[in-house]
Amino acid sequence: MFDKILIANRGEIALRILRAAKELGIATVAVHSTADADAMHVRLADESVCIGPPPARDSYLNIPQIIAACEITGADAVHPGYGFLSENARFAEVLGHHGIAFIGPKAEHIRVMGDKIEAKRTAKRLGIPCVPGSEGGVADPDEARRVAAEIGYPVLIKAASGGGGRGMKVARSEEDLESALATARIEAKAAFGDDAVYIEKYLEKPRHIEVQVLGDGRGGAIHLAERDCSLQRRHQKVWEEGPSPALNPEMREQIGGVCARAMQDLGYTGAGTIEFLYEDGAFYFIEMNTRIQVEHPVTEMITGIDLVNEQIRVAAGAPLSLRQEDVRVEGHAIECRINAEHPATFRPSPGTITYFHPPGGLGVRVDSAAFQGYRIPPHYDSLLGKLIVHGRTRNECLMRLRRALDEFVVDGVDTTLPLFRTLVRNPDVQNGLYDIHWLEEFLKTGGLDVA
Amino acid sequence: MFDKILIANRGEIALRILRAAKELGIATVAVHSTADADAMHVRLADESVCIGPPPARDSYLNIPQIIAACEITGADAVHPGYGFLSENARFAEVLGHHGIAFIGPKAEHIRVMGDKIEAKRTAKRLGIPCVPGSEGGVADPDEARRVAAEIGYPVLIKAASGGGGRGMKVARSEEDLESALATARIEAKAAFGDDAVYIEKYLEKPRHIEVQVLGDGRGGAIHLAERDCSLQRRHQKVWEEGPSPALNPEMREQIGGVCARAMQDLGYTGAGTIEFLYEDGAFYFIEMNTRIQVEHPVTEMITGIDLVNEQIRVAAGAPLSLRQEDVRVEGHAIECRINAEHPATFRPSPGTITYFHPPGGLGVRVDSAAFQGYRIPPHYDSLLGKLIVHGRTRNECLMRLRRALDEFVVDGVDTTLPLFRTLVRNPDVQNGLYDIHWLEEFLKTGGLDVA
Amino acid sequence: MSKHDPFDPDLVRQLATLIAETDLTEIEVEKGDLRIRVARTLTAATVHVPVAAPAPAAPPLPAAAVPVAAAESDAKALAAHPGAVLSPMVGTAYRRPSPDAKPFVEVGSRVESGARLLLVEAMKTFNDIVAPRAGTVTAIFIEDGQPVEFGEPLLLIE
Amino acid sequence: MSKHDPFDPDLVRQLATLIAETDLTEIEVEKGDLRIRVARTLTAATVHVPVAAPAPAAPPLPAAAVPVAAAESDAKALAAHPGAVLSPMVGTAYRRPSPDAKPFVEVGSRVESGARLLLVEAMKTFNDIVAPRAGTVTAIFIEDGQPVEFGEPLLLIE
Repeated sequence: MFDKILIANRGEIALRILRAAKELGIATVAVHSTADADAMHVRLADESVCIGPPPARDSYLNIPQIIAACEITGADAVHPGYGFLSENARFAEVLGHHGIAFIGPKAEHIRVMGDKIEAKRTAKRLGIPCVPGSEGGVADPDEARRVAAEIGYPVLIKAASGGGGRGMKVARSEEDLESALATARIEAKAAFGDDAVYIEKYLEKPRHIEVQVLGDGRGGAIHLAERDCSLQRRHQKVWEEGPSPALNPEMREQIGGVCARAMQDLGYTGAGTIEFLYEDGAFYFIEMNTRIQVEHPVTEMITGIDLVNEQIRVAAGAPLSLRQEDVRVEGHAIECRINAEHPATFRPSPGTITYFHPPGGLGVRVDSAAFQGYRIPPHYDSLLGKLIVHGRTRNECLMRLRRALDEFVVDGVDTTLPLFRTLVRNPDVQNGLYDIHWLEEFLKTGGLDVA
Repeated sequence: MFDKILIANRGEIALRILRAAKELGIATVAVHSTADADAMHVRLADESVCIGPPPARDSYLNIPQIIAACEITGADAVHPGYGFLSENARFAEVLGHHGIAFIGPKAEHIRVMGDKIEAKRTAKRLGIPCVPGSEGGVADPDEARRVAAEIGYPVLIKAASGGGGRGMKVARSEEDLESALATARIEAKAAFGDDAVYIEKYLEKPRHIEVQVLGDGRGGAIHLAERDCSLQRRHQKVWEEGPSPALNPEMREQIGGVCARAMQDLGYTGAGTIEFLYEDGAFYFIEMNTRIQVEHPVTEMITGIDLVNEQIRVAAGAPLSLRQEDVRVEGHAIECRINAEHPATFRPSPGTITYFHPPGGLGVRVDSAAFQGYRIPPHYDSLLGKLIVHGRTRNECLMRLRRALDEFVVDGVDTTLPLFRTLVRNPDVQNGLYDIHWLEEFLKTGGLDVA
Repeated sequence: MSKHDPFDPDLVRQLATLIAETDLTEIEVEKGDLRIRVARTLTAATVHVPVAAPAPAAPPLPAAAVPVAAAESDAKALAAHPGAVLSPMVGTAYRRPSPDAKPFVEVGSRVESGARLLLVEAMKTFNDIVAPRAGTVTAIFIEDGQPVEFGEPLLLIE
Repeated sequence: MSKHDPFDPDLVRQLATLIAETDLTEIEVEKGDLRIRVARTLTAATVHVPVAAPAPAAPPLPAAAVPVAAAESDAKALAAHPGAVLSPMVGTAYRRPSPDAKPFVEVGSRVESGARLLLVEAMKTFNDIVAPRAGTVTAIFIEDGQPVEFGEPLLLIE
């Protein structure tokens, strides 16, 4: 096992990693920018090293400074958390050159999954279901019709050189197809100077469902069921839960099994998440995140497995502490990302927390690096903390979440707590009837009742 | 189900009950003395009623005022918590006369278990193991020898009229017996004017192990394994854990089964605890508490069962939410009672909490009604809150407890946190090698290393 | 850093004037790496006549609990008034001996010490609330048939 | 606090005068990495004259972390000294070019702007730390071969 772990991150995930290390009896080094000198994880770490000024590129993304911090403290492993250097294959390699363990997957797996095209190709090869479509460009209406008929309507016609939603047309039936194809070609030509288009299945109201995996790097890999992260705003997850209200145990076993076998074939190491869109009983691969995720506590609450502990163990060469048959999903968990933002306008609200009182009691977990007197620096993301609630049933979980949200007090800065107090009382949310567009629609139609 | 529950208690257990009620969608009424007007549960309750001045006899023990509070608020049930009126059979009866449900057992069961002699007689009848001894007084040395030989040495010779440890003599072997008997008789005569003595088994280094039970009041009853509460100071539990480090699954099943069957025979309603001394593989009944206990979260953490929720359900006439075969003990839990007391002298430390930062993260639960700015009144007990930690193994639990204790900050009053920081690092505690005398010995020999 | 003078004191004075003239309690100005923040605590202009009960450093309340607490702090202020008659028990207060009788007292009534002011009913028992001293009833805080808690101000005798 | 005043007490006095003269309860000034905040509680009649180190409302720390934090706040105070030369990087500081050479500077050395003061080694690379201005070395805070972090005070030139 490692003697000393350097935590190359900040905020709640730095504290999360520190806790896992302490519980394993491993010494900790916090690295931090000048803006984070008073941070909770810095205070609680055995050692701390200031690695640069507030901008992340000069501190949390500064590989030489982090390596130097390992050298002066004698850290033998680095946990990168999420964001920052967590999916930087070069960082993993540089650490390797210095004889320092990277608590994460092999650099090659980070690299493959970091490239969208390569990732999709790899997923397909590993038997992970992807969005069906034409393999390459579609030359003429006849070919388009054939492909569309094969994958089923509605279909999306996309500019091969495109991006950002331009040059995209939806055809809902064969009647629409020819004109949609023509329009897409013209727009693609105008926008990108290239009229090549391809066709793929169009998902109208998909959910975002992701499967948590753990691999031992030697061909052993398991899945830990799924999380449903459909409630998003501007592609940022807001509310995550597990198990998904949309899946039954058979579907869970099926997609989980596919993911676990894929990771076995890949020889994947540590924690990872395979993200899917889900519609009408089918899963479509989006991407794989080769790191711990913000919403990992949802999985921890329903399986009882400490994911960061497993990451550390596996990186140190130990086997996973459990086999697939030991994984049991019990009850239901929901995570709310409490941001220091205005609950209606989402304007970030850095500043000093003048009062902080987290909720407690049965089934309530708070992962937060905030405390009364903490000054939220304006340089980083606005995640103030995560409230994770577990119940024996989804209904108990919702009721418990409601009471926990009502107990949570944060003063001095705006927070998104009022948004969650509204969401937990919303019938669609209560019934689990939402897709990835639901929250945007809800916010657009003035559904948020904030005083 | 009830529409509105009045919480006839204060402090952390009042908040615990409030949380359970909220999670069931039941309205809450807090009653409080003038000293508790700013208490957390008063602030969070739907309604609150001030029922008297600070002395408990004029407020929390004032039955007419509590009934009147039910009347003016329309509460249809009362949860008594622990202490105060929780084991007052008359209170349960008076509530009944007013058509208000008492969330607890039948008055007759409270009464039986509240009388030490009656309780022991009932326990025996129900097949619960008791301390063996002479049924009545022992007339002469021959009879004493016969009884002692039957129950096994060492034996305790106790004045029939005695109490408080006077007139008690231990005989470790048959050689000691005659002189011990004579001395005990003389002391008993001198102290109580009555030289009648009886003999019972003497336990030298027992542990305190208690079994949690739940009954539906209609003959259904289950056990939820045990808690080990051997770490005590002046008969006050300080540290409780479950499962007991001294029992194996077979012993757990055996004593749990005995208790569950006893409660079935009794037709017991709601939550209860059957307390035992345990030595050399045998259990000896001490008493039964017919209420929720301070340390109930230990059981909740290892079984996933919400005991207060079950109490409320059963009192409303619903069946228990689970059967014996659904109860599964998972991992290990430890509770530390954090008191507002000096950690070495145990002098109570009422006053204002100037800073309060509870620990968070995986496996950590805090049940506390304290908050920054809260003024601990001098009128009541010094329990500031409970830190309950769960781990997959006892070792993981201990490591997690250590890190959680190091994160916990309470300023403005003395607390027993430093005592627990010492205990969690003590080899005897780590190895589970302690009995009911261990903590007193430890404190006496200056084991506490407090700065 | 122009070391002994990192800011212009006049700027602070100017902000102070601005804060006084506006309704603000806080102004923060940031320019380059200079940041100045000035704040002012709003004190209520008038002194509360019935001294507010000792509510030391009351922490912020969960949103849901705020209205209740606000009402409670009013009651506390009243309870501290030297002329307040407080309920000695929990129950239902009645201003008259029977539904069609006249009230015991009205605002302006002159009462002797020991005079009946109200009844508080609890558990089917009616309890007399009597005047602790002679004086004039200057305010009545409760409606007929209103539930009252221990220590709740019922009326004022001055 | 050590002999090296991290900031000019007159600055605090000046802020204290300003806060007294205006209606403000709080002034906070931040420039570069120096931040000073003065506050006044309206009820307190007296103004606290020398405010201690710029540690505004630092919350209490978990017992285990206290010593670390105390040391850090010393370092912070030093870092605010106008003559302090701070480490621009994480690494190991050396006072001499090779183990048997003389140190680049000693306390009392007179240095020109650009003169080599120290080396900081990180990832097998030695980086020169040079004098940002001419002056006299009045203190050296690091031992030969000591690990240093970003922004850590290395020595003073006055």
